[in-house]
Amino acid sequence: MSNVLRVKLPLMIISIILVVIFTEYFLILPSSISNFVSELQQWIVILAAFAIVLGAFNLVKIHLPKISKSKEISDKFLNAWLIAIMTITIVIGLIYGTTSSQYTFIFTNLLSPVSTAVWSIMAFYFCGAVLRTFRARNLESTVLIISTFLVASGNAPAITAFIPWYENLKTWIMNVPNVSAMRGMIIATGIGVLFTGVKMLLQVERRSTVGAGE
Amino acid sequence: MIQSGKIVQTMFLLTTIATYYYLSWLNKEKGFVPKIRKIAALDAMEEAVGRAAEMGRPVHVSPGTPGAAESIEAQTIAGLAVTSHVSRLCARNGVPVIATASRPELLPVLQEIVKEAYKAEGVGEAYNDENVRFLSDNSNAYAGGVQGIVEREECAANIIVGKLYGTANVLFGRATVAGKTIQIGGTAYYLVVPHLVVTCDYVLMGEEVFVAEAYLNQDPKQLITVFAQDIFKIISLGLLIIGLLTYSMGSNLVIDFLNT
Amino acid sequence: MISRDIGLWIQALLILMYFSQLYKDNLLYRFSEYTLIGIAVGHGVLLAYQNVVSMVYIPLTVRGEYMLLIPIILGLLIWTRFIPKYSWISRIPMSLIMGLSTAIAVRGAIKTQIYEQIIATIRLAVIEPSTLGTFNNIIIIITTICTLSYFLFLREQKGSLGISANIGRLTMMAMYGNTFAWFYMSRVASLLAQMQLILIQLLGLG
Amino acid sequence: MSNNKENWLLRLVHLDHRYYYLVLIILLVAPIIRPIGLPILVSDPTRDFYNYVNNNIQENDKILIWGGMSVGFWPTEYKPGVIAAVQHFFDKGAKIYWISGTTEDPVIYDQYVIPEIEKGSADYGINYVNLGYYSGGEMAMSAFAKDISSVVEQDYYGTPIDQLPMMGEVSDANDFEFIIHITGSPPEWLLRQYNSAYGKDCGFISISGMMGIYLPYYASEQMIGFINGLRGGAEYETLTGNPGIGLASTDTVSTGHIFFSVLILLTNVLYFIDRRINKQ
Repeated sequence: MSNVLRVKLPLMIISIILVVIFTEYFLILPSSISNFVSELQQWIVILAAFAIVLGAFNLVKIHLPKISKSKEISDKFLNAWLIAIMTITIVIGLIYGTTSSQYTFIFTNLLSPVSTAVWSIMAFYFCGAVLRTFRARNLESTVLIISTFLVASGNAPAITAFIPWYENLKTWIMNVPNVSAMRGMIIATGIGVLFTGVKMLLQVERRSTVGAGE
Repeated sequence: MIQSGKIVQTMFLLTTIATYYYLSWLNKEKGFVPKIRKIAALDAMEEAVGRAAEMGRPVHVSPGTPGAAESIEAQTIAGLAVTSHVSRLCARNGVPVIATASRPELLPVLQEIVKEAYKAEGVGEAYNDENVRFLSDNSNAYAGGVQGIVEREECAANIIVGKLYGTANVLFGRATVAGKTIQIGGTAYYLVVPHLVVTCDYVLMGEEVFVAEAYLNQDPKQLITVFAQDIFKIISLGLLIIGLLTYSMGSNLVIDFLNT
Repeated sequence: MISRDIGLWIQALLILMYFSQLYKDNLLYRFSEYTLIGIAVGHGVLLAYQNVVSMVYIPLTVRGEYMLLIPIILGLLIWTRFIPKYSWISRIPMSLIMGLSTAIAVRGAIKTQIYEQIIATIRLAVIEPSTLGTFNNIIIIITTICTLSYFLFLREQKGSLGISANIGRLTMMAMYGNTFAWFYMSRVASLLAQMQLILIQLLGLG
Repeated sequence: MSNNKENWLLRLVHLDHRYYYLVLIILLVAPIIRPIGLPILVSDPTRDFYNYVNNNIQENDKILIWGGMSVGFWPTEYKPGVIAAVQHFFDKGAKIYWISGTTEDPVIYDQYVIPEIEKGSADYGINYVNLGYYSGGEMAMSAFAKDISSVVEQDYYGTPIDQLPMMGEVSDANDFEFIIHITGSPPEWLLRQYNSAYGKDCGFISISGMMGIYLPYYASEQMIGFINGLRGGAEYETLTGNPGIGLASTDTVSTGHIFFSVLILLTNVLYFIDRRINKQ
């Protein structure tokens, strides 16, 4: 009995939902079924919101024990600070609301600078990667490096403003090889997505639900 | 019955379901197992381990750098299949294998895989736990750790297939300068592939990572998926070529067909 | 002149803390990283809570639609994932999410990712007014077919399939180079914004 | 090439990378303080987006905006394009229905976008609305497209939608003229749920990194056009004729890209010198 509940039921639910959504999308059906599907989709949007809270549970589950377990003071403080700032954000958001000036202060002055820093620091690592590894060792890396060079230098207005024809090289790479290579991969990925659905429909895909709560 | 403009789409979906069902029936009843073509990167692994045996140097292998919740993600599982394959090759040729984990929860899984590989090759006692190491869950620190291992222990091969991010160029970076290590990398995330192309000798790109997993596991379900997907890639190519011919002669045959 | 806005000073401080990892990994960098992780997750939980309240409060209290209690209960069941003994229960609501998200992706993928791309390539089989246009169309048609042929795994890449697979692979190299350069643009633009914040808004040098 | 010249170049590449990071910072400082404002070529996707809005959007046309922004990319990737485009919508007198698919998006719209826009006679609830965050990504998009009232009960500020006049005018995706997704992820979600399913005109405002993925969907005319990150935003500003942060930033991007290109040349020239030495 428990095996049916633990493994068979989730796979069964997935197959049923796939059949319902496909029939509602492809076939002409009475509006009552279409209303039921709207209701179902509304419910699952609510469910998805609950799933986001898992992130907070996961964070607390990983970092709370570290406060007591870790040896150095700095580690204890950092993990305690992580959970503290998370709680402060939630509490201020609940008390004053996310449109309040207090909350905007946290959002603008604490969250946004570091979120952008995560991406801007990559500019340095990109340059480091190019310096250390971007060497034309074989035909493939040569084509890749020439394409990177032409597109990157084509994106510098200081060059293209003075050499008008230069940007055409960049636009050619973007509109011809890039489009055709992406098209091949989009079709291949589309077929891949299709078969993920087929495997779930035929309850072949064991791994997708086994992961949760194993 | 079927909404206008979606008839051919419905037929396409039903044929994918029918094809897969027929193939898995063929497999169960007639024992039909599709055969996948040789994949350059996988043959290179055998060659690399052979070279490592001659030079008497170790081989480093890792299932990539998954994020916190991504340890059970598809690419990491494909990376574990590659790790198991490399461990078996090394056990067979008596080459010491160094497997590193970038997540704490991956360490026991890696230890299990490498131990099984040694046992399957009948040299169970040759397995020792030091060779399976957890370096750090900070991706930069992990990449530095791998770089140190490849250099310090002069690994003959550096094989990392799985979920990779921006640190991929550090994972493979130093060896290209030295140039005596065969590097094999693989990931599905298209932004990271350039890092692998410029540093590795053999690269598994995008879908190839999952096909390599099916090739190594010889698991009938995965092989059938690859076979069925190939059929539909050929169908798409067929539609495309027929469409090109008819369209250049002025008729919208295929375009109207697809839009009915 | 240097600005007095305390907010700007905090932003600049956090940015410099994060950038200190370039010199070497240190406590300040990890403090700024943990601040980001904590607030981002807290904000996510807050907005998720607001989303549930906004979808459920009025129908339940005003219109009395008690059917909405079902998704709420199922949602709470997702949280059993962290109770070791009962974590399998979370698989039931998760399978609802998994099923629906796959279903709406699959039903759309056929037209969006397969048919439309085939039709767009077919439409290129026409003589353009400019010779360069026709030349580009021919190149796109050939390399699209080659790239797709590269992803065929059942026949050895020899003979004609070998040639087309290699052309496909080289086309993908040009695509990867283009994508890599555009991602660098994305990162440099972000670095630019942070330097503008410090140099112009904070220090008033602009 | 005498020997000491080569080891000078060799030392240059194997120099500690942190010196190169310093060079990049210095190269960006000058243009930030004294922007030159060089002209840039307007690309087709941005031009088509602009022409569509300019020619097809009339007074009181309804535009649905699915906001999927993250605050990390706001300062330069989204801000130029979003401010220029949304200002253009307001100038055309269109009704803006903004709904968010990521948690950070409603705050960005509320705190960073609305205050920056000259709204003229438009006021909240009649000409523009902020519907807040809905989880589920593509699922929320498809539920909203099928039946708005099944998803949306109140707006981001908590006012029930029956008190918002403009919400009464829409029931599902067919009531919208133009549908936009502002996102850092690929375009498949919006195309699958609105273009393929309802045949709506779709436009995108995306980040620079996504240029490669958006081009095939633009070439296949599944989307009207797209504004791509900082570069696209600067182009849109030249089209609408009110230069803002986008234009001021493009020439500082020049030095960053020239530096990147020179690095590629440098490391490859060195590589060939190394190979030639080893051959001798």
